[in-house]
Amino acid sequence: MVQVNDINIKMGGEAGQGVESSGAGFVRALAKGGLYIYGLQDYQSRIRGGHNFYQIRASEHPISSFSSNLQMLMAFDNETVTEHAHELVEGGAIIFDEGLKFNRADVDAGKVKLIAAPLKKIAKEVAGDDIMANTAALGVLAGITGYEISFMEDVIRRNFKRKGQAVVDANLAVVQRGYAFGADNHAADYQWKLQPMPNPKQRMVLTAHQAFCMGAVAAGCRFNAAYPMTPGTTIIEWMTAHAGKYDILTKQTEDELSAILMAIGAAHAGVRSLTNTSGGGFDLMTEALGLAGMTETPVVIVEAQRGGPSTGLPTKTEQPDLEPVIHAGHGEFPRLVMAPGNVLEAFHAGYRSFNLAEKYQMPCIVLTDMMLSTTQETIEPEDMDFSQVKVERGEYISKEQLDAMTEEWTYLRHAVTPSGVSPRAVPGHPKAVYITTGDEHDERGYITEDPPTRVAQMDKRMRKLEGARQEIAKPTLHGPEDADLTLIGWGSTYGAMKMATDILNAEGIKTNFFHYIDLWPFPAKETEALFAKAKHTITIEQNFTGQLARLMRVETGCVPNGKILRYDGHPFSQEDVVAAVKKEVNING
Amino acid sequence: MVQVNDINIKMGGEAGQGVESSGAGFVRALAKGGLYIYGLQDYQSRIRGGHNFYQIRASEHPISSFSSNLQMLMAFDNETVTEHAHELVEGGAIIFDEGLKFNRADVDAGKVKLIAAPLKKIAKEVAGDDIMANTAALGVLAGITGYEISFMEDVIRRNFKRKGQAVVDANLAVVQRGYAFGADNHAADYQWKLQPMPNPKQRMVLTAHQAFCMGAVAAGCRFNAAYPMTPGTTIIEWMTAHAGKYDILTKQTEDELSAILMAIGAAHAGVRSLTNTSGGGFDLMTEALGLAGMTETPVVIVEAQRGGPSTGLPTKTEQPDLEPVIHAGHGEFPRLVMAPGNVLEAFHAGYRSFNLAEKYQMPCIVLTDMMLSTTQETIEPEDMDFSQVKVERGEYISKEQLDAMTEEWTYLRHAVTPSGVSPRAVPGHPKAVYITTGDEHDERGYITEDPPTRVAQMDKRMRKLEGARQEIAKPTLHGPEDADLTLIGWGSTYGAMKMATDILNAEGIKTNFFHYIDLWPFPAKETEALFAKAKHTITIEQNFTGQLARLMRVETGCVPNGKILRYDGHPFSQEDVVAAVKKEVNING
Amino acid sequence: MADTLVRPTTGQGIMMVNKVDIKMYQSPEKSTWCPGCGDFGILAALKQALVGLGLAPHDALVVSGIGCGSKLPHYLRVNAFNSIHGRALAVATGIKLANHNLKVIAVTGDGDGYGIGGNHLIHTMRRNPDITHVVENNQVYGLTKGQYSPTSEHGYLSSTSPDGSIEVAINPIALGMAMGASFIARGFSSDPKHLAQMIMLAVQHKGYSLVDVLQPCITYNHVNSNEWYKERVYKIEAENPNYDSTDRDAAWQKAQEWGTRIPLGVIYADPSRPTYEDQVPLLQRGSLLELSERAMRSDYDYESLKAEYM
Amino acid sequence: MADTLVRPTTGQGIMMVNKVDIKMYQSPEKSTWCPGCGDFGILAALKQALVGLGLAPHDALVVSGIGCGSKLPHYLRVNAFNSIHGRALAVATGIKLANHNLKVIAVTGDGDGYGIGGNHLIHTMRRNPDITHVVENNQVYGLTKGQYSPTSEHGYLSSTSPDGSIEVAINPIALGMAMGASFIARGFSSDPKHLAQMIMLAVQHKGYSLVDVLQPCITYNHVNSNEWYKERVYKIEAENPNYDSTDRDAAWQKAQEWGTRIPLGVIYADPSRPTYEDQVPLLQRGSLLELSERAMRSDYDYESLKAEYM
Ligand SMILES: Cc1ncc(C[n+]2csc(CCOP(=O)(O)OP(=O)(O)O)c2C)c(N)n1
Ligand SMILES: Cc1ncc(C[n+]2csc(CCOP(=O)(O)OP(=O)(O)O)c2C)c(N)n1
Ligand code: SF4
Ligand code: SF4
Ligand SMILES: [Mg+2]
Ligand SMILES: [Mg+2]
Repeated sequence: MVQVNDINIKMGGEAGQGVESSGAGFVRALAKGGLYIYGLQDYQSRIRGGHNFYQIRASEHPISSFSSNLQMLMAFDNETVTEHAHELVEGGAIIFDEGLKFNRADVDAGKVKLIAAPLKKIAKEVAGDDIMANTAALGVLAGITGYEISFMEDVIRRNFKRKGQAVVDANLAVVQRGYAFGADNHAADYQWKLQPMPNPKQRMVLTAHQAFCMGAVAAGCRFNAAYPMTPGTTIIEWMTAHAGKYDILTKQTEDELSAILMAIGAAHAGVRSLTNTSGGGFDLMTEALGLAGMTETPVVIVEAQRGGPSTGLPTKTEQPDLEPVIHAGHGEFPRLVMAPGNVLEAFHAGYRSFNLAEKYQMPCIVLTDMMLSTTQETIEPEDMDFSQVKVERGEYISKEQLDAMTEEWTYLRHAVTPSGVSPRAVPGHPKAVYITTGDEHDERGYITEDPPTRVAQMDKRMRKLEGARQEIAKPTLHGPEDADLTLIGWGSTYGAMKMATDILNAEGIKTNFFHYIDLWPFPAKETEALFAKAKHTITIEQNFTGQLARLMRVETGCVPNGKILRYDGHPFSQEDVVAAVKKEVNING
Repeated sequence: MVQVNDINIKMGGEAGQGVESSGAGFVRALAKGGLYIYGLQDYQSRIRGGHNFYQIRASEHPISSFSSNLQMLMAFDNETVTEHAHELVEGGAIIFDEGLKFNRADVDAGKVKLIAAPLKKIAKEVAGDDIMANTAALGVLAGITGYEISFMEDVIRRNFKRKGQAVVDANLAVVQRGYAFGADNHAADYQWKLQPMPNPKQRMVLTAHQAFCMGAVAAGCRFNAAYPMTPGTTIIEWMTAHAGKYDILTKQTEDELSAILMAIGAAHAGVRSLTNTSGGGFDLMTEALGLAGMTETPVVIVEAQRGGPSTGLPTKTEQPDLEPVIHAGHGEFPRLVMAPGNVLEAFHAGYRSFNLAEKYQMPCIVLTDMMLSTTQETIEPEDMDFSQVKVERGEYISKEQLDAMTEEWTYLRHAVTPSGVSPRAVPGHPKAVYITTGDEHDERGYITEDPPTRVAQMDKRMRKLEGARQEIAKPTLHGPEDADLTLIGWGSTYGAMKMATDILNAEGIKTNFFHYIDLWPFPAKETEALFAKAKHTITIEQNFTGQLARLMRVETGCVPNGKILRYDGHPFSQEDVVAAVKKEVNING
Repeated sequence: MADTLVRPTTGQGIMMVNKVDIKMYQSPEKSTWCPGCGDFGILAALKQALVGLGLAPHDALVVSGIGCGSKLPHYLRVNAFNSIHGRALAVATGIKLANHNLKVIAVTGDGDGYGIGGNHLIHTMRRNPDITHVVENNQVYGLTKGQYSPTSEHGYLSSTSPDGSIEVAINPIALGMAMGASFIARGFSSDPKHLAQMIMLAVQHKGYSLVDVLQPCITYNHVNSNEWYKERVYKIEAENPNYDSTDRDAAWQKAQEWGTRIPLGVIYADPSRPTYEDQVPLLQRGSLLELSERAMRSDYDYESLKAEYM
Repeated sequence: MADTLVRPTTGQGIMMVNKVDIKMYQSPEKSTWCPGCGDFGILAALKQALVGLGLAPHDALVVSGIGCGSKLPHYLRVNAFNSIHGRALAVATGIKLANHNLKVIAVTGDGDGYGIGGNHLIHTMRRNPDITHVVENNQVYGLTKGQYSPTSEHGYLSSTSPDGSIEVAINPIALGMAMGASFIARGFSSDPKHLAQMIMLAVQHKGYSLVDVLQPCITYNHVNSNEWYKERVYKIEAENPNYDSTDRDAAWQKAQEWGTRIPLGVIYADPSRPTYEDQVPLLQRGSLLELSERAMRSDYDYESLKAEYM
């Protein structure tokens, strides 16, 4: 009962032991072979030590979630065994260095194979240095699963190239020895196999943050100011790494206040501008968010959520900032909030956020989280279609239009219009010399306290939301229209909920899944339409208070029949969702 | 048809012309005579010039709102006439210096009396300096309304005492001449009269901010850190003025971040601590608010609202920060939000906020606004009963209890308890050496990422809200239980809504008024009970989005039949409420 | 002022230098300042300086915070962004990075710039973007009605310091020296001609330039009045024509002077330090605005990005 | 270290001085730092200093921010408040004002203390509360994985400065001089004995005391390594026994030294400057905590307040 190309592998160890690079290397080798990959990372808020893991799922079919059931555990330390051995299914195996002394009681030896491999020994013998034990381990893994070694070799050549041929060769030798060890001694009695697809299609494996950045630069974003904060930092790091190629200016600032204010300044001057942060840093941006709202400055803020409140769980995933970002900032001003749920949605959010922010001249907050910052997914390259990315600037007055203007003094930056959007010119042109301010102002931008003017400006600003509401991404529905059970979620739970929906349907529980991408202005009509049809609704969120459910209620009155909430810092696997749903509706699976 | 002791007087002029001191002086004279007073102030965000006014209402009966209908306008400048002459009722009068040249077309001369008084001339003749023209004006006012001059004289003696007898005497002479002018020339044909009550009862006239401070010091608040921001500044100014007498330490900080963090530090060390600000400053406190939530530090934050967003309308009133303060701060943590609506509620909030914050070890936000910062109301001194103020510290471990402890090392700052409240000791005692942190922590306060510990701490913190929910101030109902119309409001609209309710009932429209004081945790049960009985509900708020209505909906599903919203920076008068309600329910009054 | 100081800038301007005159800077708005406020002198000096530099209103962009002084940009016609309290320098930096053709001038109060805005101040100083920072230093919080400010002197009486402030006042000149500000000058609002010269020098200086301006607040600061300043100020240049503003040690000594004698003039200038923008290779090819506009016309190759993930 | 440095404090402590030994400071927690991190030396020195000063764990209170270094208070048993990134000094000031019997020590990283926390830093310096501020200055953002920090040198390579940082590094010593810090010292984590002495002197100093500590980050900062520091540091005292740390000019000169030679020791000290607390008459009568507890027993006359409004 050999099973081909359907496996979950977890690699665990201390920070600094190379878990991440090993995982990434194996992922690449599998992707090269045309397999679909899902790569989950977990690490602690420390630089060395502690417990980290990288979990790889590989399949011939598209996958969007990890599984709670492991077929293979690669243990670089004891803790990995203690923590994760119980996740192995019957017949699963643990690969570990023969020198590792873990508590055998942690393992159900009847159920699980123990593969003590001479990893350090191979590395030492072949390359004279046990630092390459990880390479040996990857070799063993390939050997046991029968995955063609040439794919591993290619990855090694690529990854170690800049370290010189000697390093490449040493690693190649080590991986081969590992492979031989695995293939010779353990392949026969291990039932999960990996093999490249014929004429393997080359697909992209990347994180949602990476995809977001690609959408953003394609939309013309050229300024990114930020203060480092996990898990938001991967944005500015990407932008910085690509600054040379795409003429991007990135600026690490003294704090988050400065980060958003520089972005506002640059946006005011006409450059599409981005800042990124996490909850704590976003808190510090709150006052400036209102300034962007009041001055009608388009600016995009990526708020990558993590476990809160306060410093909370800095490297763990959670979705606790939906209501906070919708209501952040005193006073009332319009904003956009979107929460892409996977790599492709993030790519689209990358350009959509800039287009909507500029068309409606308001800040756009993109809510992501730890999962979207670090989890790798496979997409079809053709789905990331740059030719479809359009730059939409709305009521933007170009230099040419300004040149053509005959009158001076007529430009009204905050003109009251039916749509609420006022034609926008950037400073620097003699025909559009103007002031704007966070104080209430008249159409010209001068401070006023005049009640009718105030009301007109307030109405105008808030009116923009109605236009925006027409343009936001509508929630998507996955699964049969006439389901008995409707799961409702937002953001990064997308993948697990989608696969759980498929599992439930496969088990005969007719289920569909309603997924929100854009959350503010809230798609009320679509929500009402869903509730008009849905039989039993369950919201699933990674927070304590059920913030999406609250938002649905306040915006539409719709109340789900059940809520599943998780706030321990860990993501839902597809099985977690299935189990929680069954428990919620009293189905014993 | 003389009307005694029922008058609305507006004094208007430029900033720096003494509008405020004149108004305050007259208020005091009337209060000394046993009259009830309501004093409304309005000023612009500038130090000199512009247009300011002070509106005084006086009555023999308790009053809690100003009226849109004036009987007297005292104009220190033209703009006062232009802006406010139309507010005068038939038979009303304008007092102005004979030298003032305003546009006569602004005044309906058939309806309104013009009293050109030689104010500067009197001041010059009597005191050799026209700076005392305001004193002359008050004299004229007293003369025309027939109010006993001795009350004005007492006020002058008291107010000018520290400037020396010569100044007192000069002002007395001026006020007398003004009085004579008014009494001799204009008293006869002016129908509104003021007269002291027999054996006048001495009542207090004060603002809600002042009353709040009194409650706070009585509760033991001894630390107040703040950064100046209108209209919150009056809090720290009061505390500073009373620091000597009550051993209070106040600290003006470098910014609002520092203000709340110093307050958190001081509270952690065991001192009841307060900070005050307005919306923009509150935004800057957001991150620290979460720190208070996570470390379970009791701290009280007065957020005095003003017109938003951003710098907005710095000196105008609004209620736009209810949802922002309820959701401020990333992540999920418990907090209290209360919004006293008048002087007495503010007094109670003064000590209740500290008691609840300390019992439940969470931050408490007190939402006030421009109105509550500056408007003066009359209260019965016996209603401000300091003997009833109890200090409730909840699970606070005293030094004596710590001394009595036998074991060291056992103190668990964040112990998981059924109520969620963990006994709290302040640092400095050998039996309770502990750490706390904004990172997720275990019961001892050490950082943890362990999922069950995380969940236990999260549950424990959030559980505290259930206890708090039992103790918050419940909404009050004014008017008949079985009304046809129910008005619903919160905070400083209290006075106008209450008086409007009485007017509507007097007009035969059976109305009652449901007023929220504490808003978070939300009094859901009471709201549901109200809606179970109410026939037609209308929420009235000073904001754009109807935030109370939103809050009611998300917390209970109850939706009002109508909403009245105002966001031009100006408060509702009782007549404004009446008119808006009639319009809303299509009654033509 | 010396003619050599005055040279027309390039910028995006299409106006000719000889067309710039002070009337172009006339705002339609009336000022809300107290009559006699020192801010009037600063406004006059700023206009004078802009005209003196041959800049048209669209060549410059004035960013301010919140406070009496920060209302200044409403009272001259110029590109302006009246931001929030304490944050002008951060906004100004963003604008400068986005379009370094604009002459960016930040105008803040002392509370604004030295108090709540302190973190942006110190980090902007060490970054050295080509921004001129004019601080209306009235040693008090004006707009919020007279509380002591970070430059109020020890003992200053106010509603929040009724027994006298017990903080040591900030010395912005010394702070600038310590943080590597590349140009530091002091002016006085009652000498707008000298002040205009300081602002011109500051704008011409390439890098962060601080112009600390002594500004009487006639309503609230009854200590540091016009007379108080007049009795104390002197011009460095006049007293010592050989004063070398590039000499760090001399400048540090000069920075300590306060109290009986207060120096006016350029206290420190390091013309050799490169600006932040000069060190960004990208910006040598044009303004970010131009690059961004090019990007919006989409003549970059994005498709090749995909290969990174395959 | 000299015996005169060591004197027991009063505080609320009930322990006898001779009972204080280093074991009392043993935390039940294991450190999460990288093996070899300079923070270990700082932790050791701090414990040593506290013991040397005869302080029991409940006499002191350590406030930290967020970062690798800010985890320090978890690794010794002491009263501690591990606050948020950049804000330790504000929390510390609140604690000190509330209970000045506690020896309050703030421990922050360089990003924490000099970067995001810059505004609290400069204003705390000029206020001079009796707080000791130990900065774990590894010239890098450690916990967020190696971005350049405000003390990273010009040209420093990191994920956010792949072409080298183009900012001028903060000079915390000079900044302290300019802002009126009353005690400024520098230590080195690889010389914990000297560092302990610096911390003891800092804690004994009445007023804000800065101890900038050179701290190798062995994981991310490969420029300013242990060796790099070792090659450069020297002890002021050893080189010049007559160095007068009360001489402002000498200190300013010393503050400029960096690069080839880096001075360790007390660079500046002004023992004459009163602390903030000393200038609050109220606090001369006891701690605010005591007054507040008295207030909660309510033996103040509040009724008389009413008369103010009648
Ligand atoms: C975040 C924030 N805090 C506080 C305020 C209130 N505020 C407005 S102006 C000002 C200070 C004004 O002093 P300064 O900056 O010296 O300017 P000046 O009015 O003296 O010119 C303050 C505290 C604000 N607008 N925003
Ligand atoms: C408001 C906020 N912004 C950003 C972060 C993320 N963050 C955590 S530690 C740190 C910097 C660490 O550098 P440093 O202060 O020098 O300490 P080190 O780790 O080097 O000891 C940052 C940016 C945060 N926790 N809070
Ligand atoms: S209060 Fe002072 S600073 Fe403000 S406008 Fe008046 S004089 Fe000028
Ligand atoms: S990353 Fe650097 S500072 Fe942080 S623990 Fe490791 S060595 Fe120390
Ligand atoms: Mg000022
Ligand atoms: Mg560091």
